[in-house]
Amino acid sequence: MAQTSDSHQVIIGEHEQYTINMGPQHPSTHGVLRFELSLEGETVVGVRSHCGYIHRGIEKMCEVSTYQQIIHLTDRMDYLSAHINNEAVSLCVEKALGIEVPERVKVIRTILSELTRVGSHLLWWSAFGMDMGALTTFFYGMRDREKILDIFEESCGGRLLQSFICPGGLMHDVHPNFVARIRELIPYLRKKLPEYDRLLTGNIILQERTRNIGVLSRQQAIAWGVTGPSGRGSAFSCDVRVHEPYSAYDRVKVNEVLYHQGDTFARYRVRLDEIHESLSILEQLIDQIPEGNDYAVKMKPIIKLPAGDYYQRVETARGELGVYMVSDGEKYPVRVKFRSPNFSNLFVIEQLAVGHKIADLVAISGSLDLVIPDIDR
Amino acid sequence: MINHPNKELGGWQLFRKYFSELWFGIRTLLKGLRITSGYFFSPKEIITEQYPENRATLKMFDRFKGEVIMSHTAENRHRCTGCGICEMNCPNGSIQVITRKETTPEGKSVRGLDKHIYHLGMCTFCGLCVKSCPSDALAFGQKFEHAVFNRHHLTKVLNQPGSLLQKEIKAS
Amino acid sequence: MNLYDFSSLTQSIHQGLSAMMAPAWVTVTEMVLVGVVFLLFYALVGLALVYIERKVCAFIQNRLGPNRVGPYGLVQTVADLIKLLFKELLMVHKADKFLFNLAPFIVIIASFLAIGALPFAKGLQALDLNVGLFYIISVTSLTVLGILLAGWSSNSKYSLLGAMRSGAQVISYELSVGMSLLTIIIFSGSMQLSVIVDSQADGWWLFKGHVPAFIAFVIFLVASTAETNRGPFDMAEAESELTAGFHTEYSGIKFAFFFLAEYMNMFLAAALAATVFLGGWQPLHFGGLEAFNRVMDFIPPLVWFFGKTFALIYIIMLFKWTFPRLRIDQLLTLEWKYLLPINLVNILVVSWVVLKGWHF
Amino acid sequence: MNHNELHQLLLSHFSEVEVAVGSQFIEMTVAPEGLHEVAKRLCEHHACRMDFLFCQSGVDVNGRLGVVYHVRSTTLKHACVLKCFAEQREGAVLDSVYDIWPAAYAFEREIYDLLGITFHHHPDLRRIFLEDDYRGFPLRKDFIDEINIIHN
Repeated sequence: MAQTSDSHQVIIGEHEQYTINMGPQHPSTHGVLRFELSLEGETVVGVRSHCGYIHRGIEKMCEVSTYQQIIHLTDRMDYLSAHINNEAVSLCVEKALGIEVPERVKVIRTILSELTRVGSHLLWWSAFGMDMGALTTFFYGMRDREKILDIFEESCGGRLLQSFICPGGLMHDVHPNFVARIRELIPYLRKKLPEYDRLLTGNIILQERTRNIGVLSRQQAIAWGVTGPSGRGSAFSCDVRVHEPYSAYDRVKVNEVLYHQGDTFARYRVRLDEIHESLSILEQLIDQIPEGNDYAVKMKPIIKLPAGDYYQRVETARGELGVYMVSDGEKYPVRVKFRSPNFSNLFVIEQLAVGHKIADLVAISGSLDLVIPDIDR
Repeated sequence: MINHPNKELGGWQLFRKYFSELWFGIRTLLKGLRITSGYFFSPKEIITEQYPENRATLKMFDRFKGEVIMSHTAENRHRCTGCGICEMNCPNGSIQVITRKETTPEGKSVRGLDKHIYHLGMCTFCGLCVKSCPSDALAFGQKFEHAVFNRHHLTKVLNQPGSLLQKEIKAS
Repeated sequence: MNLYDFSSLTQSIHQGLSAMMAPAWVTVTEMVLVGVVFLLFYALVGLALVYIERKVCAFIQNRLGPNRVGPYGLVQTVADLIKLLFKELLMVHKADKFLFNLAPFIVIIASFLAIGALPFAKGLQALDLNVGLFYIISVTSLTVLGILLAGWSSNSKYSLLGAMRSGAQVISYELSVGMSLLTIIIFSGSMQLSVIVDSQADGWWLFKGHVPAFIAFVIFLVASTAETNRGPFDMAEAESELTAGFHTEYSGIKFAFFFLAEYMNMFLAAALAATVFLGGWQPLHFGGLEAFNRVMDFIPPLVWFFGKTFALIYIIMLFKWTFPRLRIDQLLTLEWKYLLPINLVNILVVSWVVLKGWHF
Repeated sequence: MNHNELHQLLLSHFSEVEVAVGSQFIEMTVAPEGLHEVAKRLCEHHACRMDFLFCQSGVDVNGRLGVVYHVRSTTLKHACVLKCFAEQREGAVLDSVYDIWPAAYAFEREIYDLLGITFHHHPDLRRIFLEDDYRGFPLRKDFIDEINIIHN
C-alpha cells in the first residue's frame, strides 16, 4: 500500500491545520448542532458553529396563532424550562392587557419556575458528567429529576411539555398533593446534593479539567450577551429574578450566585449552587401559597392585545429569556420574537475554545448548557 | 497533576507540595469510589421500573394527558353539541368536527354531532380543546401506548357509533 | 496444597498421547487441544465480562441491567454477539482495505497470545516460560499496533486522533507496568510465573513486600487500566469527544473483536496483578493460623485464581464508572510526573529491602 | 436612573433622534444613516453606558422592515429601545452594530436570514438557520409558502 507517486507526498509543516466536523450527530453536542473545528493536532485553533438543523419557525408560527396557542409552542423551545417559557409569554400578554393575576397564581408560578430550574440544573449536571466521561452521574441526576417530573405530571399532566401556565393564570388548579410532594422533595434533594459534590465536584480529575479552561471575562460576557449561570460564572450580575422581579420573586430573598473566575469550573459551581438557592426559594414560598382555589382570572375566549409592542424578560434555567411582541390590535400578533438565552450563549464558544484541546471544547460547550431547540427555535 | 509555575518555592516546599497534591488527589478519588461502591452494594436503591411486567399495577396520574377522549354514558350518550370551539382552538388542526342536521321531537332543526375526528398524530397535548369546551365533552384519557403500525390508525373518531347527545344538554 | 495438582492430569494426557503417536504428532495434537480450549475460554470469559460489566455498572447506577434475555439477562451478551455477527461490515471509502481488515485480528491475537502464559492452577499452564512475565508484557503491548493500524487505515480523522492518543498513552504507560512488575521480580528473583506464584506460598507479595509492594500494586492497577484503554483513561475511545475513537468506522464482527479484546485485556491485566501481587492460585495463608490455612487449602486453586482476578476486575470497572475522563496531556503528566518517578524510587527501595533481607 | 431622568437625558443628548415614552421603555427612532453613530454614543456616553444589547429583533410592521434594539446598562441599570426602519423593502440595508455590541453578531445573522435585512460591516453575514440556497425571507409578511404554511 505504499504510495510512491509524488502527488501523494504529504507536506509536514509546523502549522498544519485540518478541519473536523463535530456534529450534527455527536454525543456531546446534545442535539443537532455542528461545530466546524480547525485543529492543529489536538489543539483547537478555530471553531465555527452551525445551527438551524431543527429550526421549526416558531416565531412564524406564532404569527398565525392566538395568544393562547402560542403557549404550547414555547414549551418546545427550551424544553427543560417549559414552565418558565410559558410564564414569559403569559406575563407579556398580561402586561399588555393590564391584568393583575391573583396572588395565589403568582406564588404557584414561582414555585413551578424554581422546580423547573432545579430539574434543568439536575439534568445539566448529569449530562455534564457524561461529557466529562463520568458516566454514572447521568443516572444519579436523572433519578432525582424524576421526582420533580412526578410533581409536574401530577399537577399539569405532562412531564416535559406542560403548557400549564397560560395568559390569565394557570390551565387548572394544582393537585392537592402539590405542596406535600414539594415538602418531601426539598429534604430529599438536600440529602443527595452533597453526594454530587463528593462524586464529581471534588474530584481531582474534574477540577483539573475545568479550572482555567474557557475563561470568559465579564466584559466578554456582557458584550456577547452571555446571561444566566454562564454569565454569572463570570461575575456578570444578570439575574432577572433579582434585577426585575416578576411573579412572586419580589417577596422572597433571592441570592444571586456569582463567581469571578469565569472558567468552566465557575460555571459548574454556579449551577450547583443555584440548585441550593432554588431549594431555599421553594422553602420560603411553599408555606406562602394563599388559601383558596382561584387559579386564573377570567379571560375572553379571544384575546386581543392593544396595539403596541411589549417586552417581557424572565430568567430561565439558562439565562434571560425575552419575549418581544408587536400587536396591531388583532387576535394574532404581528411579530413575536423570542430572545432565547442559548442563542446568545452559543456564539461565545468560538472565542472560548480556541487554544484548548478537543476535550476542553466538550467541557466548555457542556458548561454553557446548550439546548439546541432553544437556539434554533 | 497541577501545573503551576512555582519558581519561588524552595526544593523542600516543592517536594511537600508534590506529595500533598498527590494525596489530595487520591483522597478525592476515594471519596467518589465510596459513593459508587456504596450504591453497588445497596440493591434497595434500584429504581428501575419493569415496565411491561408492572402493567397491572402501573397507574398514571389522574391528569396525565395521554389522548383526548369523549366520555359516553351507559346509554351511549355524549356531551358534544358539535359547536366546533375545540376545532377553532386547536393550534395544529388535529380536530375536525363534522356536524349534521337533526330534527328534534318538537320539529326544530338543530345542529348535531356526526363525527368528532381526532388526529392523535398531530396532537401536541396543549389542552386547549379540553379547557375551552363549553359542555365539558372532552377529557384527557390515561392511555399511553399509542404505537401503531399504520399512521391511519392514529386518526380516531371520538364519538361512538350511534351515540346521541345527552338529554340535559341543549343543542344549538 | 497437593489436593489440587493438575500436573498429574496433564502428564497422563501427555503419556496417553505419546503411547498412541509419534512425538511430533503429540506436540501438534497438544497444541491444537490447548488452542481449542483457550479459544473456548476466550469466548466464554469475553462474554462473561461483558455481562458482568453491564451488571456492575447497572448496580452502580441504580439500575437492574440486562434482564430480558434468559434468566437475569444471562444470555444477553450471546444475543448481542449474534446481532453483531449479522450486521453488515461497512467499509469506508478510500480506506486501506488490507490494514483495515487486519487491525482487529492483530488486537485480538495480541490478547489471545498472552493467555497461554497465565498459570491458572498448579500444572495448569500452557507455556511456563522462564521469562513468562516479560513475555506477557511484550505480547500485550502488541495491541497498540492494532489500534494504530485501525485508526490509520480507517480514513477518518476521529479514528486517527483516537489512535494517536492511544499510541502516546500505551507507550508511556507500558513503562509503569513494566517497572511495577520489576519490584516483584526483584522480590521473587525470577521472571517465571510459576516460580513467582510458588514464592507466595507462605504469603502474598502484597503483604510480604511491605509498603513498596503495595505502591507497586496500586501503580500497576492504574497503569494497566490505562494500558488497556479503559475509563478513566479511555482516551482512544473518548465517547463524548471522538464518538468512538479508533473503532468509529468498524461495524459488525470486526467491532466485536475490538470490543472483546478490550475486555480480554482487562482480564489479562487483572489476572497478571492477581498472579504477581496476590499469589495467583495460592490460597490465603496466615502464619500461625494452621486451622484457617487448612480450610483455605480446601478451596480449589481455580476458585482462588478467578476470585482474585474478578475482584480486581470489579475495582477496574469501578474506576471506569466513577471517574471523569482525563485529558490527554493530563494523562501523560500523570505518567511522567507522578507514576514513573514514584516507581523508580520504589524500585530503589525494594532493592534495598531485598539486599538487607527485610522482607518476609 | 429612573424613567423620567433617562428620558430627559436622552432628549438632551440625542437631539436629532425622535425620543418617545413607550409603555415600558423609552423608545428612540433613528434614521438608518444615523444608526451607528447613535448606537455608539448610547454605548459610550458616560451617563448612558448602554453596554448590553439584550435583544435585537427584526420586524416587518406597516409594510416597513426594521430592527428593534433593546439595550441596557449593566452599571446604571436602565434600559431603552432603539428602533430603526430601513428605507426600502427590497435590498434593505442597515449598519451593523457588531463593533459596538458583539452580541449583535448572532442577532444580525438571524435577521438577515429571516427578514432579509443586510448589515453593513458585519464580519460574517451568512444565513444562520436556513440552508444557504434558500429563497425568500420567511418572516416577511409577503412571504408565501404554499406547501408548508397553513393559513387559518
